[in-house]
This record gives sequence, C-alpha cells and structure tokens, in this order.
Amino acid sequence: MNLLYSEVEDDLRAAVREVLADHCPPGAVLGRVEGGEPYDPALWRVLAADLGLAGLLVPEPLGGQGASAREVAVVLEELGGAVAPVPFLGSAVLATSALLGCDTEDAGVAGLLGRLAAGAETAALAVPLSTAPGSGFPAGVRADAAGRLSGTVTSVADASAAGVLVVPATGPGGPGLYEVAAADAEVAPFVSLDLTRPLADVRLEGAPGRLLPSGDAAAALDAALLTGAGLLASEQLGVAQWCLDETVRYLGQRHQFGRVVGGFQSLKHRLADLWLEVVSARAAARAAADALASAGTAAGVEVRVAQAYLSGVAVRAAEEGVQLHGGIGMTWEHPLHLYLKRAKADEIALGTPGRHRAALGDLVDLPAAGH
Amino acid sequence: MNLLYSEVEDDLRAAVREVLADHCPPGAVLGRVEGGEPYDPALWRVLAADLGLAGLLVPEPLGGQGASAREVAVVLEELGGAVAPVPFLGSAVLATSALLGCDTEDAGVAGLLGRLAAGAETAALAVPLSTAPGSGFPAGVRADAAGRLSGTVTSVADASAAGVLVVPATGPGGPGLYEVAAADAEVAPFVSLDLTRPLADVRLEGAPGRLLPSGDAAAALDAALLTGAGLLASEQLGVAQWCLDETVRYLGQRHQFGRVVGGFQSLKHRLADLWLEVVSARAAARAAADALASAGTAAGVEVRVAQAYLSGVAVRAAEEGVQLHGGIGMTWEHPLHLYLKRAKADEIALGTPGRHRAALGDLVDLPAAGH
Amino acid sequence: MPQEESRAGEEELRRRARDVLAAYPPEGTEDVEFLRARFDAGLAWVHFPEGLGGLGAPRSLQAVVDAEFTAAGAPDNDPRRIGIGLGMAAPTILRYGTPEQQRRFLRPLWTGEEVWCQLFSEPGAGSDLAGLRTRAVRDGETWVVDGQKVWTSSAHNARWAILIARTDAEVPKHQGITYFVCDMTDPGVEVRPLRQITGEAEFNEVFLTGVRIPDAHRLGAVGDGWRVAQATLMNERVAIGGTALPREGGMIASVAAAWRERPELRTPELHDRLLGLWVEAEVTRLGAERVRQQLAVGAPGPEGSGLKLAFARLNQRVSGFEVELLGEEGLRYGDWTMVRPEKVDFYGRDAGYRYLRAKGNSIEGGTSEILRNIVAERVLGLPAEPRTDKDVAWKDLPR
Amino acid sequence: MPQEESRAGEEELRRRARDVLAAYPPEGTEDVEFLRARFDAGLAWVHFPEGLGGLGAPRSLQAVVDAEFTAAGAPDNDPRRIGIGLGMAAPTILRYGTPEQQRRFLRPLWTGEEVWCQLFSEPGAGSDLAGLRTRAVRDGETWVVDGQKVWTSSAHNARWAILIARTDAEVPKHQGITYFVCDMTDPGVEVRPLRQITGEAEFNEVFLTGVRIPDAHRLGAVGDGWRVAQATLMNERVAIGGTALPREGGMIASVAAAWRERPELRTPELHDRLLGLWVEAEVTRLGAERVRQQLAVGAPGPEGSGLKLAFARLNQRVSGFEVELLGEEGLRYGDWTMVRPEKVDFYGRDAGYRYLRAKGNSIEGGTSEILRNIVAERVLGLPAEPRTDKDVAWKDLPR
Repeated sequence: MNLLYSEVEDDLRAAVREVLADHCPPGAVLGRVEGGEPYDPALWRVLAADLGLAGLLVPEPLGGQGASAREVAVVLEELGGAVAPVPFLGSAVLATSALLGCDTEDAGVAGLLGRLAAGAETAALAVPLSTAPGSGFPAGVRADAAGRLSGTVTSVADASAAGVLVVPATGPGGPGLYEVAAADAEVAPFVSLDLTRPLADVRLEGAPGRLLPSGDAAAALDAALLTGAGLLASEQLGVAQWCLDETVRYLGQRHQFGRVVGGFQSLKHRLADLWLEVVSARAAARAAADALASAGTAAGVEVRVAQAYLSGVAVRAAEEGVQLHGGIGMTWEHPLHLYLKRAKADEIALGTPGRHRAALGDLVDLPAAGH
Repeated sequence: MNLLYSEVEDDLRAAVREVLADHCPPGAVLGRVEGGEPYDPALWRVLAADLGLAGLLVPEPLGGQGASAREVAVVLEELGGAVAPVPFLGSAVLATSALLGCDTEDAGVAGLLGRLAAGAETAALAVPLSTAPGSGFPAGVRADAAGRLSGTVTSVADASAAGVLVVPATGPGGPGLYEVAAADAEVAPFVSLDLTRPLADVRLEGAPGRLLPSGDAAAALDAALLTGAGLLASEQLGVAQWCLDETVRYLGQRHQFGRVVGGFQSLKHRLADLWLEVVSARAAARAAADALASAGTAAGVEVRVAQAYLSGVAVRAAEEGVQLHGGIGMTWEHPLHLYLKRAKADEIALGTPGRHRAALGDLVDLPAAGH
Repeated sequence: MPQEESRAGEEELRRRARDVLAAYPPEGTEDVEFLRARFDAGLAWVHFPEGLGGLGAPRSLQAVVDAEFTAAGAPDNDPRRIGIGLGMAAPTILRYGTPEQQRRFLRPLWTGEEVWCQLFSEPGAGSDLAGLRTRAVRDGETWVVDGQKVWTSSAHNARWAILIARTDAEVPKHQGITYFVCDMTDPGVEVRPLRQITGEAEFNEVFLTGVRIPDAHRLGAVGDGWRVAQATLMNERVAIGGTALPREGGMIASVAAAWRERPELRTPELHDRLLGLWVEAEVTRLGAERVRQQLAVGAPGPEGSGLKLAFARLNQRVSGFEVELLGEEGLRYGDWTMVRPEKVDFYGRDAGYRYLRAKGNSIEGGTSEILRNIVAERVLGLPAEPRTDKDVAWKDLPR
Repeated sequence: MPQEESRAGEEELRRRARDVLAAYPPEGTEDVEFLRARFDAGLAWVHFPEGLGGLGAPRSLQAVVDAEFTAAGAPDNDPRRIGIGLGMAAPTILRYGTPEQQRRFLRPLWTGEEVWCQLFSEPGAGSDLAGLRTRAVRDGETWVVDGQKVWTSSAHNARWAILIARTDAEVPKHQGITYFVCDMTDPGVEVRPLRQITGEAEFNEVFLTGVRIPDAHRLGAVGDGWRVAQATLMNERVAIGGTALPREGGMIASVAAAWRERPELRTPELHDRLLGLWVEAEVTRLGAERVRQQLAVGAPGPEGSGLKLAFARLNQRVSGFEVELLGEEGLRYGDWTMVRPEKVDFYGRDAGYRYLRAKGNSIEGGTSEILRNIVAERVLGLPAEPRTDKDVAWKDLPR
C-alpha cells in the first residue's frame, strides 16, 4: 500500500491548482452560486478537456488518460479545497465508473466514454447523492420493452450540468443501466444545502433510453458507488485542509487584546488537534484511493474506513473554522460557509459515517448484536 | 420538581462532611485499601448508627429516619467525594430498598429493617453490581422447599462487610427474596478495580434462607435497583465534584514556566467545560433523587437520564484530573486514582450509560430501529 | 422590605393602573397615546424615578402592574421590537445621562416611538471590544465620528444609537473611549444589511462618515466610555424566564418528532446518538431549571453563567444530528434569498437552517471562548491571561 | 553517497563481522567477551568513531552488521534493558564528552556491563524541566549535589546516571544548569520505587543527599547543561519501526477478540462505538504507516510529530471502552501488588490494567498538552506562549 504522492501526482496537483487559482478563487465561487448558472462551464472546459481530467479513469484505448483512482483522488482534493462548481464527481467519477462497469467493447458504451473523456459530453449517474454502496439496486425507475423509462430519481448530483443521464432502471430483463438524453428527462434543480454542488430531481415519463450492455448492472452500479465513496474522502480531505489552513492563516494575523489571536493557547490546542485529525484523514484517504486503484471492489475496508472517518473530519474542520473565525465566519461574504455546506452535504453523500461503520462490521468480522 | 437543597439537606451534608473530614481523609483511605480490612468499621459505626444514616430510607415506625431519596442522595454525594470505604450503597440503599419492597408488616422484615436502621446489622443485596434495573429476575440461585439456597452470585457489592445477605432466588413458589446469614454463605472477595468498594462472589450451597414475604419479589428487586441507580448518580456527582475541585486547587498553586499552571488557557477552558458538565450533572442527579422521593418507581426517566449522563461526567472528571495533575496523578500515593477507579466502576455499576439510554428510548417513545 | 409595605405598594400600583385605564380606555385610545399616559403615570418601569416613567418602587412590583394592564387588554410597547432600547440604552441613560437627556430620550424610547440600536462591535474589535477604532474628534461643541460598526440589529429601523468611539489614541485602550447617543438620521450614517450564512440578514453593518454628534449627546465624561459601556453590557445578559422550560422543548423537539414519524430513518447507531442528545437536552434543561429555582428563592449561584455555553453546544449538536438523520432530505435547503427576518425562528424552518443559524449561538453575545475564560476566572478562580495591552497607548498596540 | 561506495562499505562490514564471529564463535564465548570484541572491532555502532565502538561509517549500514550477527546466532546487548544508555547517554557523551569520558564510559555502556539511567525530571519540574531545583555546589574539584529526581526508570539497576542540576541560581533558569555523570553507587544516592496507579513500580524516585561528583564527570561547560540536555532529549523521540504495523494491531486487538468471542456482550450501542474505535485505530495505523513510508523515501514530513499524541488518545479511548464492554468482568482487577515489571505489557494483562496504564501515555515523555503546543508552534507556525520566565534569575521565579 502506497500512501504517498508520486511525482506525477504532485505535477497533476500543481496543474489543477494553477487552473483553480486562475478561474476559481473563493470570491468568484461565491459570486456564482446565486446566479442562474451555478456551474462554471469555462472552468469545466479547461479541467475536463484541456487538462483531460474528465478522462482520468477512462483507459487510453477509449480516449482517456488510463490513470487510476489515485490520480482522481488528487484532483478531488484540489476541487474540494476550492469548492469548485464543476460536475467532476457526478460525471468523471460516478457516471464514468458506472459506464466502465458495463461492456466497454460495446460501441455505444465506448463511444459515450470517449465523448466524456474528451470533455465533449457531461453525464450524471441518476441515483440520489445520499445512496451508500451496498444499498441494493434502486426500484424507482422502470423500463418497458421498448426501452422507455418512467419513474423519479431524487437528489441527483450534477444532473443539471449533464447532457446524458446514466439511469439504473428495472426492465423486462431485470436491472439495467440506461443511457438517457437529459433533454428527454425533466431535470428539476432544487435549492440545495451545498451551494456548490447543485442537486436536481429527475423525472422520466416514457423517456427513450438505450440499455447499456453489462454483465451485472447491479454490480456495476455498486462498484461505481464504492469508487465514488472512496474518492469522496479525498474531496473531504481537500475541504478539511482548506478550512484548517485558512483558519490558521486568519488567526495568525488577527489581533485581539494586543496579541495575535492564534497565540491563545486554547485555540492553538484546538488547531493542533484538528491538524492531527487531518493527518490521519490524509492517510485514510490515500489508503482508499490506493486500494481502489489496485484492488477495485475489494477495497471495501479502506473505502468504509475512509468514509467513516473523513466525513467527521471535514465537518469538524469547517465548524471549527466558522467558530474560530468568529463573526466574520458567520457572514455570507466570507467563503467559509461554502465549505461548511459542502462538508455537511458530503457527510450524507454516498452514505453517512454510521452506515459505513455498520458495513465495516460485516467486512472485518465484528458482527452486530444478535448476529 | 425541586432541584435545590433544603436547609435540612444542607445540615445533613455538613454533618456527614465533618465526620468524613475527621475519619476519612484521602490519605487514610489510601492506607486502608490494601490492608486486610478495606472497610472502615469505626467510620461506618459513626455514620450508620450515630448519624443514623443507615436508616434514612426506613420509616420512623420501623426505627429509621423516615427521610427520602433526596437526603440519601446528599449523603452519597459526600461519600463519593471522599471515596469513603463504607457499605452504605450496598446496605442502606440497595438491601434496604429491597426490604422496603417486601411486606414491612411482617415481623421478620420489620425486625431486619430495624436492625439495619439502628446500625446494628449490615446487609448486602446479592446481585452483581453491574445489574441494571429492568434486567429481569436473576436465575442463578434456587431455593428448595425447605428454604435452602444453592447457586452463585458474582460481584456483589459490600458483601464482605455484611452480616446478612438479601438473596433473590427462585423457589417452589417462584421468585422470592431470601434473608441469608452471611456466615452461612461462602463470601469470596476478589481483587476489584474499585479499591474502595470491594466486591465478592457469593456461593450458596444449601444455605438456610428465610423467604421475605412480598407481593412481587421481582418488582421489589427491580425497584431497589432503580433506586440504587438513581442514587448512584449522586455518588458520581460527588466523585466528579471532588476531582474538579482538587484539580482546580492543584493547578491554582502549581507553577511551571514561571506561571501558575491553572492560568494556561487550554487548561482553563477544559476546566470550564468540566465545570459546565458538573453543573448539568448536579441538576440531573437532583432531579433523579427528587423524582425517586416523590414518584418512586415512576421515576424511570429521571433515573435513566441521570445515569446516562453522570457516568460519563464522573469518568471524564477523574480522567481529566489525572491528566491535568501530570505525573503526580499517575502515582499511587496521590488519592486521585481512587476516584478514577470508583468512577470507572460506577460507569458499569447498575447499568452502563448505553443500557440506560436504550431503556430511556422505550420510556420516552423514541423506539429503536425496526420497532 | 417588610411584607406590609410591599402589600401597600401593590395596592397603590393597582389603583394607579386602574386610573390610567379609566382615563384612557384601551379600546378607544390610540396605542401611543395610551402608552404615553402610562409612562406619565409612572407605570412604565416602576423602579425608575418619578417623572421618568417610574415611581421609585421596587422592581419586583412591575409584574403587578403588567398583569393589571394585560388583564384589561391594554396595548404593550412590543418589547421585542425595542429590546435594545429597553434593555441597554434605558438603564445606561438612567445611570449616566443628564436630566435633559433623560427627559428627551426615555419617554419615546419606552413608548416605542423611537427605536434604538447599539453601535459597539467593529470588524476588528469583537471579543476585544475595547480595541475599537471608530474615532470621534472634537470640533467645538460637536464631535465628528468616522468608523465602521458591525452586527447591529435594528439599525435599519432605529432613530437613535448608543455608540462608543475612540476620543484619545494616546492613552491605553480602555481609557480613550467616550460614549455617545448617535442620531441614526444623520446623513453620514449608512446602514447596510449584513447577510449571514443562512442567507438572511438579521444584522447590519453601519458606516459612519463625518457624523456630527453634539456634545450634549455625550453620555458620561470624555474618556469614561468604557465604564459607561460596562453598565450597558451588564444588562445584556439573557434573563431566565419565569416559567420552567418543558421537557423535550427546544431543538430536540423536531428531531424527536422526525424520529417518531419516520421509522424509515431509524438505525441502531442513530438511535443511540439521538438518545444521547435527548439526555443532553434534558440535563441542560434541568440545569436551566435549577438556575431558575435558585433565582426564585433569591439564591443565585454561579451556574447561570454557564447556560449560554451549554445551550449553544446543545443547539449545535442537535441541529447537526438532525441534518444527518434526515439523510437525503438534509441535502435540501428552504431558501437562500436574502430577507430581513423579524426574529430568529428556529422552529418554523428546516433542519439546514437550524444547523447554520445555531453556529452563531457560540459567537453572538460573547463567544464561547470568552465565556470559558469568564467561567475559569470568575467561577473557578483561575488566573487571568497575561495582558500586554493594558498599559500601552492604543495607537501603539499591534494590529 | 553514491551507490558504489555504499556497496563497498557493506562488503567491508560484513567481512569484519565474519572476522569477529570467527575469532569469537558465539557458542564457545561468554556473551560479554563477545560483545567487547564486537565493540573493539568497531561494529557496535558503526557511525561512531573508530576506537569508540564504530568505524565512522554511515549509520544506515548498522542494519547490515546487525543482520550478519543475528544470522550467526550471536548474543546481543539486550538493547531494551540498556535503552537509556544507548539512546540518550551515549550520543550525549559522544558529542560533549572528553576523550577520557568517552573511553571510560562508552564500552561498558554498549556491552551492557553498566546500565545507565537519567536524572532529569523533578517533582516540581515536569513539563518545565528547566525549572529544576536540584543544586550542585562546587567544592574544589568535586560538586556536591542535593535534590530529588523522579520518574527514573532503571535507577534501581543503574551504575551511572546522566544528571542535570542547578549550579547558578542567580541567572535565568536555562543558563544556570550543568550536566553531570552521576555515580549511582555513591552513598548519597537513595533509590525508592515509585508506585503507579496500576500498582506496579516501573519507575523510581531518586533522592540525592550530599552526592559528590568529581568535576571530571561534568559533561560540557559549567552552565551549559541545558544545551547538552537538549542533545539528550533529541534522541528520546520514539523511532518509527522499519516494518509496517499490522491492521488491528495494538490495543484494539483484545477488544475485537472479546467482541468476536463473546456474543453476549454485544449491544447495538457498543457495536457502533467499537467500529468507531476500530476506524480510529486503523486511521492512526495508516497515519503511522504514512510517516514510515515518508522516512523510507527520505522525505520526512511534520506528521511524525503527531504520532505520540494520536496513539495516546487511541490507547486511552480503546482501553476505556474495553473495560465498559466487559461489564461485570471489567469490575475485576488482576493484582495490585507492587511489583517491578521488566517492561510495560499491555497485552498480557487485563483490561483494567490497560486502562490505567494507558493514562500515562499522554503524560510520559512529554505531555499531550506540551505536544499540542509544539505542533501549533512548529508545524502550524502559531505564536509561542508569552514567556515571563526567560529573563528572570531562577531564584526570583514564582513557585
């Protein structure tokens, strides 16, 4: 297990960070989130197409970078650290992972992956963002023999930025993943707690879908959710690290009572404790990414551990950040609240810490009471 | 609900505190715990007989003080604050409460209560100290038709100080409480985590017992356990308050780095947080005592709340005490460890916090998952 | 005071109230006219002096008067709307104001004709209020004020403000402050809504640019503003209500309701955590109840100083749990639109709002960090922080 | 160093080791004789100078030598028994000792013929070690030492001690300290076992009464003892082992075993808490593993400075949970008898012992409070505490 960052990963981080610094300073994000277009299409174009991040997980023969979960994790750390309003998690992680679990020899699957990898298309996986791996195949959408889909999926991440929806639905042949043009669905964004990752309810009323060939659609979906959960930990790490850094920076320059506020011992100790948690969190997030890269769906323990731990760290870091900033941390004009809202939504996303702990009990032979 | 202390209770506290200051300074307790006689019979005589504390719960017609759980709670606060090695909890609370649940018109019951109240006899309730109220009638001891008892009861508090054991046993007529002379039982003390409340395993091999008449022995036993649990909260409060006070005192006089250690802000904040918990703990302990005094077995919510909360506060206070004392807190010669061990044992005694929370769920209509 | 006298006082007050009611029957009188009459009868705040809305009576007798008027259906002065005036400005004006100031300000303050706000906090002076930078420079018989204030509730409705400003930068910070009454209609006063992380703007920023305040509106001596402000802040403490809090009141109520109504949300893990929070809510309630009982028997203890800390922590923990419990639903938010709420409403809105708004509970009105210092020093008797800023001229402090 | 040179060095060292093994076959040689020969061959600590048990070789090559001797079944010097000598005294003597001192002390130190202990901490000088009170007064060519030391492991077995004592009370505390080698057989040295809350006595108190130390046993200049002691303490850091920690190693192992073996202990509440602790154990392990990997590639980060804090917290939480999990069994304790354990044994004893002993993890070797200061200041770059004791003569400090 390699918990370090490779040189290639360091270079990737630097490249992403540079783009984000140019296109996506916190003030710009704040200005965007209330506008009509919460996503930043220009930024997404640079990241997805120019840097090729949308195709990191896609094999080179299919037009992608042939990279692994380790590199995707580094990107998510940076995106989390910038609360960047781009559909990377929904499209390049969740939808792409689901497609990679289908038959990539199939021209339709391969073609879609190629368009996603090139940044020419953006997709979303039509499940509620709160869905944990291991939840079972969702029952909300049915497909008829003609491939027409009907049903509702609530709280889909990045759906409003997607041209294509990958929809789990139960058809005549059982569970399947279907490609549906977003234009054929009713995608209704709602007001989300997380201002920088908009959610939408998706309603399908006989929408034409194309069944994506796969050996086991339920397994493909679950693998995508597991990958998503494991990599979300790196996004949470990025959120936590930004909150820690920004709070240390702010307290290192603010004076009260003639002293630098960051010199007050109780605050120092709280920040030291938070730093300690972030250190453990980084190791756990790296372990999950490395395990996903090397072991795929056998990375259950690492993913569950990372999710069970990182959710709490990100929320705590953001909450401590708000508290230690004092009044300014409660204002809309300071970007901290964007991180607080992201951290709190991420706690629910792809399974709460408690759900992941419960799942871990089965994986490591620590059975529940009565079992 | 009266959460304050009455003048009578203040006077009672002062009287107990004076006796404890005379007979039971922490150093003396420390010297005693490793000797052959962990209990202090002289101290117990003064408390039980001279101050009449053994009979607080016993009605005046039966030779007692006719006081209530409120006064007993005040005594337990003081005994906890001194980790006094006396069998008050086992005899004057648990055994006495069980007897009060029997038919006190019965001459045997009345006579035993009278001797206990007078301090002429000491009793123990033969259940494991870890038994929570609501656990059901224990199955470990059986009585034959001749009233001979056989079986084993582990971890009985204050058994080695008792002349009489009140033993729950199942006889030909069903569950019953039996009076057994300690001399007829094999009382085997073992090495306890809590140095100041020795435990013993009790073995009965055809020991002669006298069935204590009662309407419902299981209910009498459970009421005794509920009373014990609710009042144990006041003992825990006494433990926590002593640890807080002693730590504040010590840190207020120790110097390091040219400063009073208690002036370092991180320690101040931790002590302030601990104080805050002790304040809530006092209110909760008072509520339990008051509810037991006025509502008896209908005091379930207050007792469960107090136990669920106080166990943690007492343990935290003792642990913080050890940590903030630094090295000296790790030494045998400093009495802090007696409080740590008491607090940790009390966490288990009469139900862990988790058990009490679970029971509370039923009482306040917050059902468990699947219910 | 002996029981007998007190009885006499009560009777007299009831009689006076009935006289006002007879002269100004509520149903046929404009509210403001009625309230002026009540003030002039000395029944506004009976412990104030005669002529200033009171009768020099014991403060405890106010309840008798209020009950009499309430029973008769008389209008009140909407105390929540004018809370800063009643709770902070009025006691300060009473203690430090000149007779002219008292006569000018107290009556319309009490009747609600003039709303007051407080211009104390600044972006750079939060916990360290005495570090404030807003300057007041004397120009003959007026003072010219420049600076910025923040977290000002009611500023957008206010006619007057109590203001502290620095009048001397050459002396240590506590010594160079002066206390003023500021006219909020002065053209140099600009009030901007201060939006919070909930989306709402409960508070304001106030920019002061060349605001001219007559010296006659100074409260207390030049340079004595810190002492005057202490009197104001002493009155900020949240009072414990007269009735017991109900069990399962407060934020735990909506969590418990969600648990009961929605079995599909339940897991064993959440169950234990819910019960842990229920216990924390209950012991915090009992702690507050114990303080209330102490006050009721006239034996206040130090416990009251911990209540704000305890409730802030409880509200934050419970609301954070609620969002998590709701799961997918917790990902939604009601509305980010910037509005001007009349009050904080923890109960009529969604869990996300409660979660965000409760974050302010440990900052507003004294941060939890400052309150822990206060508990440690005043209750536990531990030493104060070493201070390096007490004997240095304000202008020489690091910032 | 270039790869080629390193290879050559390795070969040379292996050859030397084989020469020692040939001349002193382990099976036919007294352990001490063998160890002396190994020392004299420069293979004790190869990075030490020639003549002092080393060859001036890179420290990293020590592993090559050790492997060679281990493979041949040679005796070792029982490094745990003489850890303070090896880890603290030896590097200090090497850096600050005179040639005579180095020749006299290092060989029997390394062979284990002479055990060393450390006389630094005092009852009144724990975290603030420089505040120590033990006095050394010069009397011609000897120093007379009076004072009390505490938390001294191995004192009851030790021949020598490294000692710091105050030689000048008129200067600030860090400047008046001198560093000595103290003969533990001096009649003025009294060693008493220091019993801990576990019942055991791992450590000692050492009372020094008129102990006479020749000036030739001073290490470093008079008054320079604090600087010398820093060199000693730099070496106290716990080293990260060369191999990865196993998952579910450490204290979580016995808790997990109890859970698996005893279904009757399980409740939903305990299940979630157990899994929370399992996660904490795993992420702490991963954190340590990441530090190990950083060191292995020669890129140490600041993360290592948090490991002791993290493991102390983990051990305390896990052991506290274990006692509670065991319930009735947790009320029992193995044995309070005062014994002299050879080492801390977290695993062969009961949960109660682990619980109590782990309390020391956040105190011994630097309290968690001091470590948090260090992280905040050195890693996060936050300001140090205001110091009032740096420029004051020791005798004038409050105590």
